[in-house]
This record gives sequence, C-alpha cells and structure tokens, in this order.
Amino acid sequence: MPHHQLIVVGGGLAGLRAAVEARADGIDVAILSQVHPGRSHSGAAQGGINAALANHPEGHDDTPEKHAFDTVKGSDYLADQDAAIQMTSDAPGVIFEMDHWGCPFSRFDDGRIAQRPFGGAGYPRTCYGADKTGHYLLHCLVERAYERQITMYVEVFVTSLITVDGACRGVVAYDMIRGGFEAFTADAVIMATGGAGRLYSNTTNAIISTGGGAAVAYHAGVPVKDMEFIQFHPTGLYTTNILMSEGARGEGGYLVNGEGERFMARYAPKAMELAPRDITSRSITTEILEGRGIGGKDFVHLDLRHLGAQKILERLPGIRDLAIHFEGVDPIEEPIPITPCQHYTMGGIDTDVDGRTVMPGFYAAGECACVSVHGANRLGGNSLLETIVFGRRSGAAAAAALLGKAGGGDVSAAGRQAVADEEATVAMLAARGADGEDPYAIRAEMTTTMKEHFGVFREDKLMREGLEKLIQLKERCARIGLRNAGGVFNVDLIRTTELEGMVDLSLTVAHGAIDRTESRGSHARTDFPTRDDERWLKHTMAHYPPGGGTRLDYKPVTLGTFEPQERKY
Amino acid sequence: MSAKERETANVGAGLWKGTGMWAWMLFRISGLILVFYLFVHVWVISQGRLGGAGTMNSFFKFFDKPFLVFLDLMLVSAVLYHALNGVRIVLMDLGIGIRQHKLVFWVCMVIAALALSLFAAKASSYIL
Amino acid sequence: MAMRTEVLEGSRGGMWPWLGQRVTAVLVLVTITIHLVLTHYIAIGHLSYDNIGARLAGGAVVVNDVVLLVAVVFHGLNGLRMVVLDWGLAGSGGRRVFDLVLWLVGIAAVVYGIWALWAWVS
Amino acid sequence: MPEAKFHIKRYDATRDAKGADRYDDFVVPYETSLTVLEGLFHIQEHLDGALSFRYCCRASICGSCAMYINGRYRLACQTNLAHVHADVITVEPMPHLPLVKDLVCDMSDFFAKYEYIKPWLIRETPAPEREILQTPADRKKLDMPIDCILCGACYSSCPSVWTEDNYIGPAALLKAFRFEVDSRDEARKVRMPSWDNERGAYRCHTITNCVEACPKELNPTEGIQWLKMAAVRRRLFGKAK
Ligand SMILES: Cc1cc2nc3c(=O)[nH]c(=O)nc-3n(C[C@H](O)[C@H](O)[C@H](O)COP(=O)(O)OP(=O)(O)OC[C@H]3O[C@@H](n4cnc5c(N)ncnc54)[C@H](O)[C@@H]3O)c2cc1C
Ligand code: HEM
Ligand code: SF4
Ligand code: F3S
Ligand code: FES
Repeated sequence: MPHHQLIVVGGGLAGLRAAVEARADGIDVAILSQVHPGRSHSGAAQGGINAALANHPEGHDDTPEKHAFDTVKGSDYLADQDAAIQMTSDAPGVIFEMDHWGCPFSRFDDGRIAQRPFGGAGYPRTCYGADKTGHYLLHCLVERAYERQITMYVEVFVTSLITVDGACRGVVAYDMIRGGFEAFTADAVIMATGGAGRLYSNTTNAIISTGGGAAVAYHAGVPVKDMEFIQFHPTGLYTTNILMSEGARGEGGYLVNGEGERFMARYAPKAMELAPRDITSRSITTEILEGRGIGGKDFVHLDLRHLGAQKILERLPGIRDLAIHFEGVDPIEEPIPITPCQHYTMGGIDTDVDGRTVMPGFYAAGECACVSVHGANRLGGNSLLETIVFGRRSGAAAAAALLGKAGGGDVSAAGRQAVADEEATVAMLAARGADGEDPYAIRAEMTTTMKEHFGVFREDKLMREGLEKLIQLKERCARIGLRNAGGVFNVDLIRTTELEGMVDLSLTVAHGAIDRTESRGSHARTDFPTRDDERWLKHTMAHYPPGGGTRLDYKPVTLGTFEPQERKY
Repeated sequence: MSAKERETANVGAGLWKGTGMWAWMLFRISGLILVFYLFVHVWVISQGRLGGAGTMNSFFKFFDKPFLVFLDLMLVSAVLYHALNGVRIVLMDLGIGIRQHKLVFWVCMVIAALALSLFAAKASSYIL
Repeated sequence: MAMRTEVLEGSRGGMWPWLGQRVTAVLVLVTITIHLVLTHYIAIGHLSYDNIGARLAGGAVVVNDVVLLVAVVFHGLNGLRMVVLDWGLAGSGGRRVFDLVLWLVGIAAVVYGIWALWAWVS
Repeated sequence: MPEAKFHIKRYDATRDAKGADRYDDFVVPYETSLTVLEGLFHIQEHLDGALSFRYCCRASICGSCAMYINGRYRLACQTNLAHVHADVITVEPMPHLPLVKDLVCDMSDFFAKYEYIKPWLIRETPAPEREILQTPADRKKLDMPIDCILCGACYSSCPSVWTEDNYIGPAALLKAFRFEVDSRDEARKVRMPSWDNERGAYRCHTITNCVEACPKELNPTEGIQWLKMAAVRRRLFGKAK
C-alpha cells in the first residue's frame, strides 16, 4: 500500500502547481491522476491567463487592485473580496514564475509577455501563448513536476476518501493499468480534479470533467458551495460544442445574427463583443429564441474574416484548426457557427484562500474548489489564474502543516477496509449486471435534463420539472448494473461508478438554483430578473446528509473593499 | 521491463506508404550491397599485384560479357541511388529542404536517372 | 510508471561517427564520380592491366583513388556498424569487440588496397 | 439514420494469446456526422461495454486518443467519418507499442524517454524580478515544437524505434530541441549528454515517418536535425545555441 506525506488528486494545473510547491518544501508528494497529467483538461484552455503586468501599451497603469475590482464586479459581487484581492495580487508573481520555468508566452516586440483584451476586464491584461495558453502552461508545469521528481501514479481513478477520526488520510483508487482497487494513504490530500461540465450534454469540457473529485468530497461530508452558478460560454462550436476561445473576440471577432447585424450593440453598447460571458451568452440565446439565429436555427455566427489571414494564423491558429477539423469551416473564409455551451463550474468544494476545507488534512484547489473568486460569474482568463494561485497556496499550506509534524500514524488498516468496501460495492453492481439499470441511459437523461432545465435562462416551473426528473434518476441510480467488472482499463467500471456522484452534483445545482429567487451573474431567472442583495448576497452551501438527499444552508459573502453596484458594460 | 515482452499490435504496419520509409530502406540495402562490392573490388584489383598482368586481364575478359556489363550497370545504379539519396540526407543534415524532402528526393532521382542513362547509353553502345 | 532510463545511460559514440559519415560521404561523392567516369564510363569495356596503368600514371588519379579508398572504407564500415547497431546485434557486451574488429578490418582493407594499387604505380 | 461500420482490433491478455488477431465488427448509427471517438463511445455504451480506449479532451489537444485508423495515425477525436474515405472504419492500436488492452498501448517507455532528456527549462543565472525577456523572433523558434501533445504517434511510427528499444525517439528529441532552441535555456552542458549519443539524435536516419504520422502536423525531423547541427556547432565552434 503506497504511502506519501501528501497526495494530490488530479494532474491539471491546480494539482501540478500544488505538488510542485509542496515538493519544493521537501515534502514527499505524489500525484494521482486519471490521465497522464499532460493530458489534463487544463490543456484545452485557449485564450489566456489574467495578471496585471501592465505590459500592454494601453494598460500601463493597470494594477492588481483594478484586476480585483473587475473580478468582483464580474462575479456580480458574490466573490469573496479578500480572496479576489489575494488572487490578483499573487497574479503577476506566479506568471513571472511560469515564465522562469519556461512557459512559452507570446511576446511583445520589447520582449515582454504579450497581453490581450478579454471580456469584462477594464484593461488588456490577459497573458497568452497564441490560442493554446492552457496547453503551454500545463506542459510547463508537467515539466517542472518531472524536474522535481514528483511521484506520479498515472491512470488511477480515485473513487473515495479514506478518513480516520474525521481527518482525511488518503484515497482509494481504481488502478487502470494494473486492474483493481488500491489504497493510497497519506497525511494530507489535496483535491484538484477539475470541473463538472459533463453534467450537461452541451459542454466545452473534456469527457473526464465529470466532477469526480467534488463528488468524492461531497459524499465524504465536505460541503460544496455555489453549485447553481454554471457558466455558459458564448462561443462553442455548433455541432461539437468545442470551444472557440474568447481570444477570438479579444482579437476583434464579431458576433453576427441571422440578419447580419452585430447584435451585441443592443445588449452591451460599450463593451460590445467583449461583454462578460454571462451577458454575451444571454444575448445570443435571446437572439436565437427570438428567431434571429442564422437561418432561423439555433446558432449565430462568430465572424473573424475581417481580421485577415495573417492575424488569424498568428494569434488564433488553434481556433482555425479546430473550426476546420470539427466544423469544416475555415474562419479565414467563412464565419463560424457557434452557440452558448456549458463551460465552467463556478461552484465547488468550499475552501478558504489556502485551500483548507472543513475536513482536517483535506484541501482542494482549481475548478473543483470554490474559494469564491468567481462568485456568480467567472471572467475569462481568471480560472487558469485561480488554478495556479490557489494550487500554489494549497500546496504551501499543506506542506506547512505537514512539515515538522510526525506522520499521523499507520492507517493501513483503514486503507484495507476502504478497499474492501469499494470492492464490495463494485461486486454488488456487477451482481446486477445487465439486469440492473443502464447507467448510460441515466447519464444521457441527466445531461439533457441539465441542459434543458438548468440552462442559460431559468424559471421556477421548468426547474422543478427538471428536479423531479433528477430525483427519479437518483432513485434509478440505486439499481444500476455494472456489466463488466474487473480487468485492466475498464472504461465501463469508471463510467458506471462515477455516475451517482454526477447525479448528486446535479441535484445540488438544481436545489441551489430553485431556491435562489434572484438573477445574479450566470444564474438568470426570467421569473426573478433582478439581483436581490438584500436576501441573496450569500453563498449556497450544499451538504450530503448520510442517507441521501441534499441539505442547503448559506454563508455570508466577504465584502469590505468594493461596494456592490449595478453591473453595466 | 522490456517493451518486447507484452503483445504489440500490427508489427510491420507503419508508414510503408511514406516516401521517406522506402527511400531509407533502399538506401540501406544499396549501401550494404556497395560494402560487399567494395571488398570484392579490392580483392579483384589486388589480383594485378598478386598475379600480374596475365591474371588481371583474364579477369577483365571474364567481365566482358553482356550480362556482366549489365551487372556493372546495376552496380552503377546502386551507387547513383545511394549517392544522390545521400546528397539529400546531407542536405537535410545541413537543414536544407527538410520540409520539402520528398521533392528533393524526386529531383535527386531524376538526376540519378539521367546519369544512369548516360552510363547505360555508353554501355549499350559497347555491347551492341 | 516503470522507468528504464538506466538502460539509456552510458551509451557511447554519437556525433563523431555521425559527422565522419557525412564528411566521408562528401569525399566519396567527389572521388567516386571521378573514379566512375574514368573506369565505368570512359573506359567501359576497355579495361585492361595496361589501361589501368596508363591512367594511374597520371599521379592525380592515384591520389583520387587512395582518398576514395580510405573514405569509402570508413564510410562503408561505419555504415555497416550503423545497420548492425540498429538491429541490436551488438548489444553492450560485444560493442567494444565489434568496434575493434571494424577498425582492424578497415585498416587492413586500406593497407591491402594501397598495396594492390602499387602494382601499377611502382 | 445513416450507419457506420467499425472493424476494431481487440486484445485482452486474459483471453487472447500473444499475436492473436481478433477483430470485432460493430454498426453505429449517427445523425449528421460522427467522429471515430464518438463511435467508440457509442460502442462502449450500447454494444460492448468492455471496449477499452483512452480519451479525455475530445478536441485534439490532450493526445490521449492517437490510434491507427484505416492505415493512418490519427486522433480518434479529430477524425470524422468524412475524413476516412472507406466503407469500414478499421481501428487498431498504434503499431509497435506494447498493449495494455484493446486500443490502449503501454506508454511508460515513451514517457520514461521523455523524462530522460530533461524536458524542463534549465537556467544558471538567477531569475530576474519580472519575466525573462524574449524577442518575438526567438519566441517564434518555439512555435512548432511546443505544439506537441505527446500523443506518441511519431514514436510508434519510427523504424529506428522499432529496431532499437533504447532509441529515445522523435517525440523526446523534439522536446530536447524545444528547450535547446529556447533563448531562455542555459542547459548547454546538462541536457546535451542525454540526446547527443548514439541512442539519441544520431539514431535518427531522417526517415521522416514521424512527420507523416504526427496528427498535429509537426516536424520532429526538423528538430532532430537542428540538434545534430547544434552538437557540431558546439564541439567544433564552441557556440552555445
Ligand atoms: C475549452 C476550455 C477553455 C478554457 N479556456 C480558459 C482560458 O482561456 N482562460 C482561463 O482562465 N480558463 C479557461 N478555461 C477554464 C480552465 O481551463 C479550467 O478551469 C482549469 O484548467 C481547471 O484546471 P484544474 O487543474 O482545476 O483541473 P483539470 O485541468 O480539469 O484537471 C483535472 C485533473 O484531475 C484528474 N482527475 C479528475 N477526476 C479524477 C479522479 N476521480 N481520480 C483521479 N484523477 C482525477 C484528471 O486526470 C486531471 O488530471 C477553459 C476551460 C475549457 C473547458
Ligand atoms: C557516393 C557517395 C555517397 C554518399 C553521398 C553517401 C552518403 C551516405 C550518408 C549520408 C549516409 C548516412 C545515412 C544515415 O546516417 O542514415 C550513408 C550511409 C551508408 N553508406 Fe553511403 N554514401 C556514398 C557512398 C557509399 C558507398 C560507396 C558505400 C559502400 C561502400 C556506402 C555505404 C554506406 C552504408 C553501408 C551506409 C549505412 C546505411 C544505413 O545506415 O542505412 N556509401 N551514406
Ligand atoms: S510530435 Fe506529433 S506525433 Fe509526436 S508526440 Fe508530438 S504531437 Fe504526437
Ligand atoms: S521516423 Fe524516426 S528515424 Fe528520424 S526522422 Fe523520424 S525519428
Ligand atoms: S481525446 Fe484528446 S486528443 Fe483526442
């Protein structure tokens, strides 16, 4: 049974940055990841990462405070202001560090890191590497992890936590290459498993972004926060929902409806295409609902043609490749059909600015966590920043807690027990086999329910119908059958066992959304169209009571620096 | 751990369609033929020293048959192929034409073919 | 993940044989062209002991052929070595012996070749 | 609804003898378009749950899904039916790599070799307070190699890898190039021994299968050739880059 001082679950940007930080402090740290860290979903990020470097000619008076203000305003004031300030003031430092570690950022002529404008930001402060920023950052951190000789268990799928006396002491995982469950014990665990986009059928997220880590924590009694806030990205490819980066609009792309008009003028006359994502997504959806989609269909056009071939090839080569390969459209010659798609889970495991959760020894960082810097709506370029800033902080906090402390004692008995429990569960699922409920049918129904009932626009009746369906699906989950047990690289096992967690997370979204009778950021209710700071300037906390169900309570938002005001762009 | 212990799929498949693959296989084979010939050649020449003019000339008489002239041409084509593909490789080593290597290959082959036809013309004029 | 990096450590050779192969390739290219044109083009079918002697009497041709001989022996045997290495036939154990044998064969071939040429020169 | 025929190579160590050639056929219905990866998921969900394959981003950026599709190296997620001009989609794992199961190859050697060339920026001078300046021209030199997604297609396609287990292969060499050519890197002596040997750059015979195979249309050969010349420049002329 492998034991390490610190286990980091997830090899995305957040997990890697946490591990690299803890390792620098001399901690024995291991990364467990469902895919090789270099294949994590962070690599799909395109547009860039925010930091007030003031490199841009039009942004030389940019400061972290202004960045914090934009972040808080973008969040519709639901972000914790201390966390936002922490993130934006750490930002320049972590970006320079990534540069020192070799990240190939694009450059201005004077050799400094290039920056581009992004939605919802007062200054052009999004640092980028062409339109493959996430890929470059991710590989840079993978490289650092190899340099620091961090142990990596690759292709192990974590299914539950090992807890002893209420503290987290490791995880149980299905080892895909060896086949079979194994306990990995530790003195502390950092969860960094990314987002839960796959709750929705229309998502820009990777197939493995199923919210696994958040669900594991939730099941173990750690509350998840603000789950009802789901970001819809304005520009996903029409047929495959693959993302067309905000960078495309940052570089000057137009959004055009079926009547050939730049309709953003109606919704955000100043910011136009560079309004924040929630507003832009709603504008597109409104256009489509009112019949002004292209040819009356449910998409509009992202038009880059006026940028010219050279700019497209230089700044947006990846976008062009994706459009060609996945939509059969060359943006140099044709406009790209796009539609809003689920993109980001603002909510997640409730943590403080150092990744700590209510469970001792258990930390979380990245998209699976909710420090609360994005509040009700995340700004483009802020989540890559979040992964690195809070990955680093949680790694440092975990290391500090572990340093000079004797190990927490032998927990191999608990580990063995946890493995036995997991094996028993799987045996039970397998015993039902093909007679049980079809997990893929449940999954398909769940994802379409989420798309249709908890989408860009929400309304009480519609959501309650959706909740009803989800509750039924949850019941069916109790009868799931697993048709292929055991063996190596068992995709069926993974996709079946993760399903219940996905349904549970969907339920937190549904309950949070129904109860929140206001519109704030990405949570747009047609029956409650305005923000209600009086009653709802607070975080939703969802708890998983033993025995099932969803219990909600609320937690105040940390204010203090910026006074809530109306959001106009 | 040896990579060879476990099952591997489609051994032998790969990119046999690629110009580079064929070019390299032929290059290797021609090189090896030439190495073999090199030693034969040195041995033949040494007959001059060992056996004097008589032995040497009887060798040349023996080589003077059309079939062997044909073999001689085959040898020349091996040299030409190897030499011109070798030129392409040395150019690639110098960083020239890496992305256009297929084009360079065919240009080299045209040159090789031209040179070979010169030799062939000469040889046929001799045989006929 | 099982790491095999230790297997990669300690490999020898590299740039020099590689560079040698290129340099000799260029030398061979020049000298063999001269050699081929003289023998297989101009003199094809008319080869004889005296004919060879006549050409070699020029001196420059002797130099050409000796350079060709040295270069082509290195090139050919180093090429052979590359092929053998690729197919893993000279695993770490036999490597030194193999390299030594190639050097000996090469030197012997050059010496023998020059000795043979001297039939005409002297 | 139109249908796509799949012909898929299977392997399960507990069931198939080494070298066994087991293929399974499936029919997958679709609406307007279908990628090979979507097809595999349909099969896994509805026809044979035991089918194993790697997946993650489904947007051709993570490098999980490199496979051998109708005789070509491709990313399953990036390959649409329309790209495969054939009645039957034949899907096989990448050739010449050890198999784990079905379409999943063992990539541990691939990554061990990647690690071996020290794929990280190495500096001797202390880092400045802000970014290390790099001109756009120097940055441009990185454009090609940084787009590598470590999918392994080039590695699987290279005859030098087939014949020599210890050749570190095109992907790792491309990474070595990526760092050696970076104006910020100062690892002149530290990294060079890992690729400047007969199991490194010089084992490459410029066969260029790697170029044909790369689904990101990169050119590992170019990087490897640069490395060879860099070694000559350093040894003979003492130049750092
Ligand atoms: C298409 C796209 C484009 C984006 N572009 C931008 C952008 O331009 N700017 C920006 O700021 N943000 C962007 N984002 C958001 C940003 O990329 C993500 O929020 C961020 O990368 C999340 O990183 P992470 O480290 O938290 O998780 P991930 O990168 O998703 O990593 C999750 C890790 O956890 C592992 N894992 C998951 N579950 C398990 C399990 N059960 N057991 C073991 N391991 C597990 C996975 O293997 C993986 O290594 C984009 C997002 C998408 C989808
Ligand atoms: C005429 C000019 C020649 C040129 C330009 C030339 C060029 C080259 C080059 C560049 C290589 C290196 C290939 C690599 O590293 O992969 C090579 C390999 C080789 N050469 Fe030559 N060569 C020539 C003549 C010869 C001759 C006359 C012989 C025979 C004695 C020969 C035998 C070989 C062999 C055996 C190899 C190794 C083949 C391989 O590794 O695939 N070459 N040649
Ligand atoms: S160079 Fe191309 S083929 Fe090779 S690993 Fe990188 S992306 Fe894949
Ligand atoms: S296929 Fe192999 S031999 Fe070299 S050019 Fe590519 S690495
Ligand atoms: S799934 Fe990521 S490259 Fe295909």
